[in-house]
Amino acid sequence: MRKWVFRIGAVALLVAIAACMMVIGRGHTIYFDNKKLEYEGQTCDTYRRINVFVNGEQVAKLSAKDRGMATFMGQKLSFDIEVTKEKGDDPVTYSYTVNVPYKEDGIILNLPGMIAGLPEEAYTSIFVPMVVEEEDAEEEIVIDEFGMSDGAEGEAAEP
Amino acid sequence: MSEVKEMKRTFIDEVREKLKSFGLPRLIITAFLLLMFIIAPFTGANFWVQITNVINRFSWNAVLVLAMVPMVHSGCGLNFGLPVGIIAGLLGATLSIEWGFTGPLSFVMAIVIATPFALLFGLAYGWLLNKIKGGEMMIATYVGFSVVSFFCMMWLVLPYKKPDMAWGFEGTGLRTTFPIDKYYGGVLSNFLRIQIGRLVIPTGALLFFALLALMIWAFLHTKTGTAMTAVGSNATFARAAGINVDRIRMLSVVMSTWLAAVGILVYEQGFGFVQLYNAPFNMALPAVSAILIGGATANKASITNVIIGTILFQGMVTMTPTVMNGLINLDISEVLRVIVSNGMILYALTRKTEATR
Amino acid sequence: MSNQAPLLELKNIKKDFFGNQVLEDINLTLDEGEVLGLVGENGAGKSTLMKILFGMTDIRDTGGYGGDVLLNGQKVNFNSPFDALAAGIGMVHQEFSLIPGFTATENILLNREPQKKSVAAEVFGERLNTLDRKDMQRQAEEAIDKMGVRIEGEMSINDMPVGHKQFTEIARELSKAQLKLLILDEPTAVLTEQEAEALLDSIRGMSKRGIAVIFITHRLQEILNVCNKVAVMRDGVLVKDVPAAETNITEITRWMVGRSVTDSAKDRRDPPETETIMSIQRLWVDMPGETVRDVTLDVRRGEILGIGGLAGQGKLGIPNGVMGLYPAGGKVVFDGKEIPLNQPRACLDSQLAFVSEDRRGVGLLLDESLEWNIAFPAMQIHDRFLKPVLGGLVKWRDEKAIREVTARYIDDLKIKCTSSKQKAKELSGGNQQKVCLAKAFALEPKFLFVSEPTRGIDVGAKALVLEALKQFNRDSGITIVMISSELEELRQICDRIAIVSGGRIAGILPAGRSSEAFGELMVSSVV
Amino acid sequence: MNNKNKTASSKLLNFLGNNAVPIMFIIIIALCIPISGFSSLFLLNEIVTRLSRNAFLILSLLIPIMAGMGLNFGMTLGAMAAEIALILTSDWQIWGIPGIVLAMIMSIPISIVLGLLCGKILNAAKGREMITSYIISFFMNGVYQLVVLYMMGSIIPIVHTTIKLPRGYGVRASVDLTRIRKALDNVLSVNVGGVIIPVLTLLIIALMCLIIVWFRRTKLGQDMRAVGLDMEVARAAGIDVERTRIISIVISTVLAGIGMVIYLQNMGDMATYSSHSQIGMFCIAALLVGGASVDKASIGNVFLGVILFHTMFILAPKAGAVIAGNEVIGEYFRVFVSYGVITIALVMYETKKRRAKAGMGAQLAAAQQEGER
Repeated sequence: MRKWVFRIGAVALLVAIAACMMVIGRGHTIYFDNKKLEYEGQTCDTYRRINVFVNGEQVAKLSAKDRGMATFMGQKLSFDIEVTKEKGDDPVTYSYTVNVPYKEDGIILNLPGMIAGLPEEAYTSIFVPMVVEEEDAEEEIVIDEFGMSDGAEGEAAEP
Repeated sequence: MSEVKEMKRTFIDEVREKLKSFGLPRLIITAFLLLMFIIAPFTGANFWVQITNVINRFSWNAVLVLAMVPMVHSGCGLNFGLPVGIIAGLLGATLSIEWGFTGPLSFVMAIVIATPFALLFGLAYGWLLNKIKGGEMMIATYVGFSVVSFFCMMWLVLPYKKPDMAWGFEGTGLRTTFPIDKYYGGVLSNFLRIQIGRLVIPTGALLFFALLALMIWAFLHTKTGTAMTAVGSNATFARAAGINVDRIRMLSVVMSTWLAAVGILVYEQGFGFVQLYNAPFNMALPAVSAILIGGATANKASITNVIIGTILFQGMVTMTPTVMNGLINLDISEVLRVIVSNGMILYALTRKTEATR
Repeated sequence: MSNQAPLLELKNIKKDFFGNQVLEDINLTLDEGEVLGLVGENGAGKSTLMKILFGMTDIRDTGGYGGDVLLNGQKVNFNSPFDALAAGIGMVHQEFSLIPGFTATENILLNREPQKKSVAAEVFGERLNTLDRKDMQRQAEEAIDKMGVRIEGEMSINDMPVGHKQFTEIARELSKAQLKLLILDEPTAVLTEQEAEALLDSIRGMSKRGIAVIFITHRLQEILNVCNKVAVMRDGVLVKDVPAAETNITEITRWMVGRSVTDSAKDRRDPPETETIMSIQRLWVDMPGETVRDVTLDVRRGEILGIGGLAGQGKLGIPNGVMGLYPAGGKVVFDGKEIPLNQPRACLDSQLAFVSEDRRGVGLLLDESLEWNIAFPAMQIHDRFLKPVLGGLVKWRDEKAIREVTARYIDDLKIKCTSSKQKAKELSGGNQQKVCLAKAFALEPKFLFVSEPTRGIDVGAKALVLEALKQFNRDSGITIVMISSELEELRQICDRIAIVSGGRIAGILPAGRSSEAFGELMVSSVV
Repeated sequence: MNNKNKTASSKLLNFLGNNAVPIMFIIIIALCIPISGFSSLFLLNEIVTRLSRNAFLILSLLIPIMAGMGLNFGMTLGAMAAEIALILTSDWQIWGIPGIVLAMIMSIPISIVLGLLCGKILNAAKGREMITSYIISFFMNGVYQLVVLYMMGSIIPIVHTTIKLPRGYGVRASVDLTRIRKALDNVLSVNVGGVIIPVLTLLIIALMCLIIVWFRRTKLGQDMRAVGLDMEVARAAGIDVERTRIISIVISTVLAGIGMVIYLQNMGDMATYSSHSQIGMFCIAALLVGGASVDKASIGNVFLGVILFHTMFILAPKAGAVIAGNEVIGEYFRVFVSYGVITIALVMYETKKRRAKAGMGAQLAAAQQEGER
């Protein structure tokens, strides 16, 4: 009886760890756009240069119409941007925190829109990977009959 | 009254016994193959083409499966070391071509040249197996692998010159695969070939197999052949009857090795290519599972087992892709083959009666 | 109260194996601390009785037993040895039941190791508790002390002399707190004299502690030295149960071998006084469990020589050694020529034949037909049943000749089978034995070794086999050496009987001599 | 005096005989190092990497050897479990350490199921465990392909096209693991004079070694040793032999699964259909090179084996290139050596078994002769 309590406890612990890992380890990609955004008649123009920092580390350096990206784990990302409006201007620094839905792999943030203080739905969009029509060369899966191809054929067998 | 009952029971028992000895897996495979044949026409596959395919594959592989028989008979177990003989065959093939033989003569010469190698390898291999009685199968597997990988190096190093086989530029080393149309490709299959509509029968290759099978059958009926069966059945009995057990085992290994050497040549003439380097790795397990599917056990095998097993195994290999593809547009035949053939070997290994030996 | 009830009481114990009565109405009592010496020839039923007592599963599998076993006045019925162990019965078997790479301590406490709790055990179960090595050592020490013979607790079994292995097993039984009765099955067989002496001391010690001991041995002197009472078994019957102080070796021997039926052989002839056909000189044979140490023996042409003796004394080693089945040394001269040892073929070529005691292991091709079994040796040795094909290049099996010869032997020996194609494994023991004989007869030998021809076969087949041997000898003048542990059987058909004891010939007597004379030889130098 | 010398030299011979394989390897390596021309720093780095990559996997082989079941070729089953777990975690986009931990946890139930199956089959094939486990690995490879190539994407949801085949089901031949690449190795890693040491991974391996040492002292460990040395005696003593053997295989499979995750996070890339098929062979070869035999293996064998075997593995192609002017020869050579080592170890094990039997007889005979005089 006691043993079973411990056993179930151990399994529950493992499941809990696994669940926890699924939450904190979920990776996302964030794309930063320095692009013109029109929203309900409001136009947010591009900036000459935007530098994006995550944890003090520069992850993107965007000129006008550029797109940069950063990857991170978890559902929340805080980042700083350093904005230069026109050449010669002093850079202005903003800090933001965004929440990324668990099920999305990546989102796009329109930085000009963000700086302009537009509502969230205005500057975020879901990143949809372009469906690259793969050349018809269907990937050849070679199941060698008895799995005995060996090291000499390639790095696959490198232990 | 009770006697009648008894009789009845023994009859039912007998039927059950028969079914049991045939083995559930074998039953399933046979049923599966029959089903394939029935379904095949509905999937648009031509029946006669299918039959031709099966016969063809049979004619390529049967000799390799036959090579299992002598060693099983002498109690050396399933010959997982088949690649040892195959290497001897490949040496025969390459040397025959290198020395300029062509056409049917190159096939004969390949066998002639392969023979001393097969004897030599067989003797060494047999000597080793006699040292490690009881652990044959595992060691045979790895001896096979070692020999194949050793010859991977040799194919590169040996001074082959013939441009048909060797790499052109560097001038060293043989190619992994090369066609043998100019040499002995199809020599047996095309000999006395019969064509009726879409059914093609490679008579020569079948005759050649029949000849070898007859030789083995005849050998098993001689004094030495009888001794070999006895050694496999009960080595202690044979020893007590004055048989030199080690020598008989050695003989069986040499025979198996030679048959494997010839078997690979037959396979190549049908296939039309010589495959070197890693190819021999893949030859042992299909042959082993084929003979097991045919009803052999780890220490009993007959020519019938060889024929039935090869037909069932090769039938499965050739039929499933066409039928599966035609039926559900999904080709899982490759995977199926891996599962079935290895499953068959597992079944044989785990049967109690065989586990005792 | 249990004070009155004896520790162990056997009441009317009966046991048969498929109608073959091996134990009849055994009644025996044993008190606390009493030492019982149990003696009897092989096959007298000692081991069956002990198996019943120890709850061995093969007893239950063969139909159980009749009668009652009472422990402290309570009727018990053990389903397995584990039940018997729990009830306080310990047994030390003849074969060692020790883990080879373990130390004495580990073996003494095998599967009863004291443990320390560990956290992992809470999740994965008790088996992840760690062993308490200190406590193990202590308990093992205790058991060794109880035994009174010093053995090294930390010594690996592999490095031990045989005797110490035996003591390790005894210590294992003694380490069980509940032990009340210890069965020792021929424990001194592997011991040196000093070791055996030490063991007897330790038995006395156990007895003082109140542990009852059943002591099975062939060394009668030991029994007289250490036992309170002696029980003698013969042919499944307890013939005598007397205090040890009131008897002596000669008497015990007589009880052991004496037959109620007097002389069974009616047509006994005088031993033929012919010349020697085989002379065995200084033979040693390394056959496990049947070691032959130094045998010198002359066999006369045309006689039937019996070789008897207790199990493990080496009688089986003699034919197996001569025929080259086990490593042997010495010299064997047959018909004036020396036969090289360790070469079965050479013996067969000199027209010797051997019917092995190990029917299933050596004697038969179980998976082959009767035809093969009978014809095979003759085919291989004398090229019989073969047809030359292609001008003698190939020796083809002559199936017809084989079938004929098989049919003849099936008739001659009355082998019960469905056809000559039936597989040997499907026959009964007696018929298998007949096939083995047929195989030897088909060799047309000049000289035949027959080893334990009647072991494990029923009475009818037994008579038939013996008769066939006798006839074979009388009709064709073949010399036969028959090895058997059943003295009565030897006396029935042999001219002379040699008794092996301690790997040596203890003596050769005409078969007509009294059983007692043979019995004395049997136990003369038992190892 | 003379006698003493004799025993000393026979001892030396014995030592050489028992350690023939490691000694042979040391010689090969000693010859190859100067030929290859690799710097010692490079070599050291490579060895440390491979040690951290492989040691855990090889440790998984120890327990079945202890239980007398020989070399567990069925460890590939654990590797397959790990690969299935990693395919799923990659598809779910769980990155870094959490991804590794999750893959390890997910591999455990799969490994347990496969291990139970393997153990059950091996119990039906006592005395021929090795060839059976070897065939099981092929058999399960077929089942693995069935799952990964046909069921993933159709029955088991796979979302990302980077993993799924264009045809809509099945997994690509190679799965990119850059997101967990060296995630474990890089934690706490230190650079000692140019050699990068993945401290956390090595700590995990060390922990595993401690667990194995501890395990040997448990009741279960003792039972396994007993079962391994003599099954019948163990059974007679009341040990549940079958269960004990199954447990040993399950533990081995689970450890192999975890080891495979460690291995693949270091590689950063997974060959879906071939990563596992070779892993068993290389791990076993490495263990044997370290001086282990079919019935005896220690933790020391694991480390010595990894170092020797992988040093040879690094050196062989380069040495081949220098000696024979062809790098491929070196690659073939190392494959040949792997197979050869296993062959030699198996042969030595079998002959030792037979010699033990024959030796006993000879000894007895000699003693008898002595007695006769």
